[in-house]
Amino acid sequence: MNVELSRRGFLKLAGAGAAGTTLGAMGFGEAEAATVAHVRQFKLTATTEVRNTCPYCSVACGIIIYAKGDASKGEKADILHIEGDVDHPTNRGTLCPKGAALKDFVHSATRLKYPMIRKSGSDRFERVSWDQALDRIARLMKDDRDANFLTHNEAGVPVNRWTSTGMLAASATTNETAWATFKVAKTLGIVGFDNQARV
Amino acid sequence: MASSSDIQRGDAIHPGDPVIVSRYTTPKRINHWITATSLILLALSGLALFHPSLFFLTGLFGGGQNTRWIHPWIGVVLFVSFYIFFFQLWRANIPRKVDFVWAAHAKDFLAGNEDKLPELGKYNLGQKVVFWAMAALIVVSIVTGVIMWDQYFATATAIPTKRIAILIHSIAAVLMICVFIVHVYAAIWARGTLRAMTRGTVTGGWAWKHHRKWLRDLAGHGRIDPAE
Amino acid sequence: MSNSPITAVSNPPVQPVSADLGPRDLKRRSATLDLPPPERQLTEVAKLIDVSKCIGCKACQSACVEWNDTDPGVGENVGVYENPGDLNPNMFTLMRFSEWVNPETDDLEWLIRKDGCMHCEDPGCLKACPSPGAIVQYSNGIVDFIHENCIGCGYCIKGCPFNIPRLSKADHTVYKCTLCSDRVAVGQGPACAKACPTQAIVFGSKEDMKAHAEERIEDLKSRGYENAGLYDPAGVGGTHVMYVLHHADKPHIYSDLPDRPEISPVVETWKGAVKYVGLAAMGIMAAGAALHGLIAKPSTVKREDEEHAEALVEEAPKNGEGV
Amino acid sequence: MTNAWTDIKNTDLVVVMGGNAAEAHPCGFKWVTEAKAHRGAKLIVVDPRYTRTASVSDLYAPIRPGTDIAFLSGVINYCMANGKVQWEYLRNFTNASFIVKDGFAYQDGLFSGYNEEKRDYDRTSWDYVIGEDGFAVTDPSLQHPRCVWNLLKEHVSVYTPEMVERICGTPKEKFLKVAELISTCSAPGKVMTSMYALGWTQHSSGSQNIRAMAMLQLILGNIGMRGGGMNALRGHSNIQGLTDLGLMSHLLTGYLNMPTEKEPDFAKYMETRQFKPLRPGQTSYWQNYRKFMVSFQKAMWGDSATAENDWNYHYLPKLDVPSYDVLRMFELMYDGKVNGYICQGFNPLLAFPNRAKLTAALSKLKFLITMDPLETETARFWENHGEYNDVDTASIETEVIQLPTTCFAEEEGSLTNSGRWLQWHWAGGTPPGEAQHDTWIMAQIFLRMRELYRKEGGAFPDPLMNLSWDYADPNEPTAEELAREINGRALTDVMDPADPTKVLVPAGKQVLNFSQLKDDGSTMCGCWIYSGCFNEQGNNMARRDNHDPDETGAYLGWTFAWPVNRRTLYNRASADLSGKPWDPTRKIIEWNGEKWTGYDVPDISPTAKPEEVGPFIMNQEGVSRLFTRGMMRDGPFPAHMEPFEAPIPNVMNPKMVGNPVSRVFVTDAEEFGTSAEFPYVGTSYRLTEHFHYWTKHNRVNAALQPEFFVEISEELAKEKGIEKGGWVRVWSKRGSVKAKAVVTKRIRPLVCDGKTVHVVGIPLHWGFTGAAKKGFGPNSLTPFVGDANIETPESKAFLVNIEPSSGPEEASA
Repeated sequence: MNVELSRRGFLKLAGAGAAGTTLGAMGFGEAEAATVAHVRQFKLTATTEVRNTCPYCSVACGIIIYAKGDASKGEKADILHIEGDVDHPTNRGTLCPKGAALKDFVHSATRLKYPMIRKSGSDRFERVSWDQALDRIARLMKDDRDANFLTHNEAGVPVNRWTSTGMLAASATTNETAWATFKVAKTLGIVGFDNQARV
Repeated sequence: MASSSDIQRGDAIHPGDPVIVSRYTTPKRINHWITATSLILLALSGLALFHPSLFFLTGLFGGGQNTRWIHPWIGVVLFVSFYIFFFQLWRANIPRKVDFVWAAHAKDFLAGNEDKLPELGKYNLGQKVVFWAMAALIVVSIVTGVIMWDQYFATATAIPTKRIAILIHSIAAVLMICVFIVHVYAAIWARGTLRAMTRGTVTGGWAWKHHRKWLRDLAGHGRIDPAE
Repeated sequence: MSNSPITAVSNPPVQPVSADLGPRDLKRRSATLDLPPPERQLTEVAKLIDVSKCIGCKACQSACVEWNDTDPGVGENVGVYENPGDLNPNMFTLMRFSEWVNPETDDLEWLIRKDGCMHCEDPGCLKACPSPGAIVQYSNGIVDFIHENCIGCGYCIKGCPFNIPRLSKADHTVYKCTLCSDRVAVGQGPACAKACPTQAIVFGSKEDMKAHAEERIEDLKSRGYENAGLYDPAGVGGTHVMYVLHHADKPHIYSDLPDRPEISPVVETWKGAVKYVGLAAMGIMAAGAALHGLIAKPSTVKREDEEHAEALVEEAPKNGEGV
Repeated sequence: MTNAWTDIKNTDLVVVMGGNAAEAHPCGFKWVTEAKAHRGAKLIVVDPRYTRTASVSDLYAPIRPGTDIAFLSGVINYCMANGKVQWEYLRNFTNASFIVKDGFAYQDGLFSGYNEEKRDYDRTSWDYVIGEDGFAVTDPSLQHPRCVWNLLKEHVSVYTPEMVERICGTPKEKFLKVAELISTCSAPGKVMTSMYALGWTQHSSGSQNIRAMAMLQLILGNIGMRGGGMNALRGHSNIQGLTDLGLMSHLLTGYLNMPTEKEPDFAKYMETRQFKPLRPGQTSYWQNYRKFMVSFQKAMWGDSATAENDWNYHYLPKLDVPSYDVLRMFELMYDGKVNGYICQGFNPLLAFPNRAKLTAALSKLKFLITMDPLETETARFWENHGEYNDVDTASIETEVIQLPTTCFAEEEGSLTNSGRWLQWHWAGGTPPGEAQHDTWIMAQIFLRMRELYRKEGGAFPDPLMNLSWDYADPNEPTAEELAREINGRALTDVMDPADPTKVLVPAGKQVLNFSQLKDDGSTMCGCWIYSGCFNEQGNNMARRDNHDPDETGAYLGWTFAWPVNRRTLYNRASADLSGKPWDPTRKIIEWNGEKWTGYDVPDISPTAKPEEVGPFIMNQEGVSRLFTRGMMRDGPFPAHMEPFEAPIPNVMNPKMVGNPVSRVFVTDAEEFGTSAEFPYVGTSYRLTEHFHYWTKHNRVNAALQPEFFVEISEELAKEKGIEKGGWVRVWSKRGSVKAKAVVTKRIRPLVCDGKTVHVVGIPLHWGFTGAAKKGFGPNSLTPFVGDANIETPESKAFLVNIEPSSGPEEASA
């Protein structure tokens, strides 16, 4: 519109009367159709909000996961964005450089997707099914436990220790997972059992 | 003899009625028109980015992005073609005393009484000024143009340098366009001139009227084709 | 926190909301001669960066990348904490670190400044831009690039007094901080301010931000920084991104923050005088020529000129003779 | 943390020492900036490096790594010498007045009872004088020469500002500024908070570092106060939870501990744990130990645990050593005594000291099982990555099984933060590929092993066979089911002690909290301190009421805090002997004549009379301990000990190397370097752009801090001809790394005992997997020795050498 005006201005100025008619033919439509000012489409529209906690440090900032699809309804939920939860008393919506980039932790290229086994001496991991992996684990663990489980010490005191297999538990798992893990590990008699608190 | 520097390869007289004088060989002419075309395209694309009221000109080049990338490349073409041309013509364009005498009587020239003026070689002062002005402005433009050519040379110079470059570039461009207008107008005003760059020849009468000394030199040096 | 301004008073909306920032709110529009005035005056906004509260954690950079879906890429360590090494088309904001020994106390001060677009009231980028509507300024003060209109000439880079815009080799358009115009348009603050752990970055109306800055400056003075002050440079008509500096008397110690920023006089001349004088000169030239063509008769070659020429040729020695 | 993150806003002085809160816990650090902005609070940072925390501090003092005890003892000495003491608090709430046995002594850096061969103390002399009444003898006037107060005064008197400068390299005037500012918080109306982390724990004398500050805080009367306390800024999101739940070799849940061989039966086990009060009328809450223990056994083994079989006490493994901690396990592995290892969300190859030894140890395993959402260096320890992981793949026989797990965003449950808040979260995304929840995986391992034992029989299957696994879907217990177990429920009707005819909790109902637990088998509870998290009121961990009456920062309606939703531990100590708040503006609770009322759950029986019951109810004394009796292996008072690798000898006793009672394995003793060979002090740390070895997998964080580097002073760089951004090689007796050099003014040479000491800072975020550039970790260099009490490796102070070098070579694969 205002380009139209200013062109007339120009024509007066240059006095090249004839030009006017021909210019139209030269595809000026394009030059004039400047896109009107607009802001980026707000990307969280029509996403599902889920309240979660940052898994990194122990400040435990409140976060909100924005996903396409609702995991609570069993739908496939694709995480689109993660941002601090304004309602959280500790972080008040703020996040550190790690927390602010949580989405790319969830989607990182090196996320593991399938069970893998590296055979003795091999230089690669090979994909296996969960059943293969878990049966193998149960077998390896039982064999070692049966071979090395100590029921009584020299003094004949029942000690029920299994020292030849150890476990490190993850300090980023939930209390509930930790409790399940605790039950299994201590029941098996594993004493070499620690978590990051040791470091 | 100095004046012979006005005679260039291809200049020759062809007897007849009217006498025909070769002024520009075909290569020279092609060269001239490449230069002319690129200069026009540069003016249009440059002006488009020079003032908002002219931005519509980007339409000629298929939009702003295209105008932005194509302008500098045309500049390179102009630079090359003009300078080939330059090395062919520069001798004939060296100003001489007579040019200033001529310039002193510019009024008579414009009034059409050239008999009152000293006889001239292949070019008159006006043409020489156009020639040297273009030569200078094109160098300035290409240098400043490269400095502001961010697509390739963004990191080559500091921003303050680029700012000055743009300023100079735009001034140079304005001057170039003015010179261009003079050049074109003069060619139209002095009838019989255009054919020099179309057919490559002028009539003996034209040469006699505007560049008598050049004509005499050609004759004097026997630059005359054997008639019939 | 009661008396701290809080950038985010509520979590972002997920229900459809229309952007409350559009063409009708334009205060300035690049390469546009006759822009109608904005239909309404929005409250002027500002981002206040309190350098004395900043812990240089780069949460702002992280949040910026995530919100704007950019990919700054993995660089290398060149012996400093700045990463990426500089602003780039995928990194709109950057923490800059400088180790400064205070000559008065001989104590080391690690001055950390969040660099990025200042959203000048008088934007040099917009002034320099030749493409209509490629750079716009909304009546709330946000200076935004409309990439569809950007032609990639890089003039804005020369126009900017703070060396902020960066040209993308990928799509040949220029990028910089948008002040999260898309968030502001739905009533949210910028991603960096929302994330900032210590709320060294806060966002709100420019008025409130100035008031908050006063509180902060008072606190800093009470801690012995008698030159503490607000950076809202008048040279560019004030900015919509402001700093609280503990040493406001010497902004340059904060990784070369300009002491007295202004649009370069060179750019002003180029975009001012030259533009108009130039057009006039060319116009007059053309008009003059046309006029002369109309009134003065053209110079024509007459019959006698031809005869003179023939005569000359007759007398002249033939090829080869005249040596 | 004794207090909550949100409580820090109430402080007047923040001391960040042994930590770097702004970088490691930025959003928690927000509350420091709030205290500064709105209370005019001051921030002191004491650190070998001028950190990003220091960049916003009011006062920074440099210190040589590993000398914190000397510094803090110096501050204690300053406060005692200048009468900067909260006297009322000291007399009534600490054991300052307790009389100590005559045998106890300290000289030449050692306490009485040291046995050099055993590297241990005979701690019998480190105790109170017990009167005929069976209670500890005290002298409230603090005049008795053998009272704790006077012994402490004598003990710290050596730590003069000059001595502090000599040991720590902290310029005397800087130290005095710090001491002076800290001492102002002895006023009842002035409160200081201590924020620390691995900068204190990762030393062979780590526990004593923390003791020293805790003692200072008691002397200043800052424990239990709003804006005060000892605040351990824990690392991982649920490191607190896993410790609370006893996922450690020496623990059971809720700080009940593992039985040892010396405790063959339950009776013997209980003997040493049901502590009787040491002062009249005190609570000594551990008297309830039996209730918690029996309820725990019932949670583990349900009906099969009966009074007759000692609640299956014999199912529990009995320890023959203090603990099978990580270091011991890797030592055993290195000796070929370990065949299998399971790493659940853990990357030991980068996390523990002496990487060369770790690689050798892992190579001796028959099988290694890793469970992780991400690739880890540990899972690929056998893979050759040139200089980054130079191993002979073919010769490594270990079978590695790598299991993909879900991450936080794909699972539901609770995490316990530093402030002891148990916060519930929900799943927002679908797991990638075939990734599974850890709970599912653990269930599968258990069910498949139990099945094998059922079919084949084998070694002592009873605990497996009887493990209570009562879930709707045994293959995957839900978070809610497990949480309810942790909270505990009545197995049979629980009667009201006050009125035995009244049913307090009907059979099958969740208990309200641990006060309802019984030792007769009528209740079960997975973790007593968590009891109350999921009772009949529902899932209290999911509560989201963020109201905060009078803005105290308590947020009682937000999720659940252990114990019984208490937000500030020892909050009884925030009020004076009569029960009035020391500082009315900082009231947490107060005695209204018949009970305690206020903003928080009282850390004492609500009706316990103020003059009678002391605030520290977990202690037999009822008061806090300036003198810890025999509870710590390396002394009842903190005393300066050099790191095992130190640039100068211990000025107290030149012959003393490291912590005299730390456990040192023979092979590791040979691998300690000397300052002659390795003149510079190395220290490891985190950077704010990264979280351990996780975020290097994240393109964004990788962009923010892409490459491994070390930080050195301009002086050292000049001396060694090292250029900013150039490659350097840093090596210790145990290994070598290559890094880019960051040359900075933020690290300055220190002068200790007349010797110039240069510090080399080594961040820990790089490895050979992920999005960031390949790099090394400091653990290639760190010594394989731990704290004398808890075996946390000494990763914060060791000796290295440095030189300019070329970059590392990639794998020739």
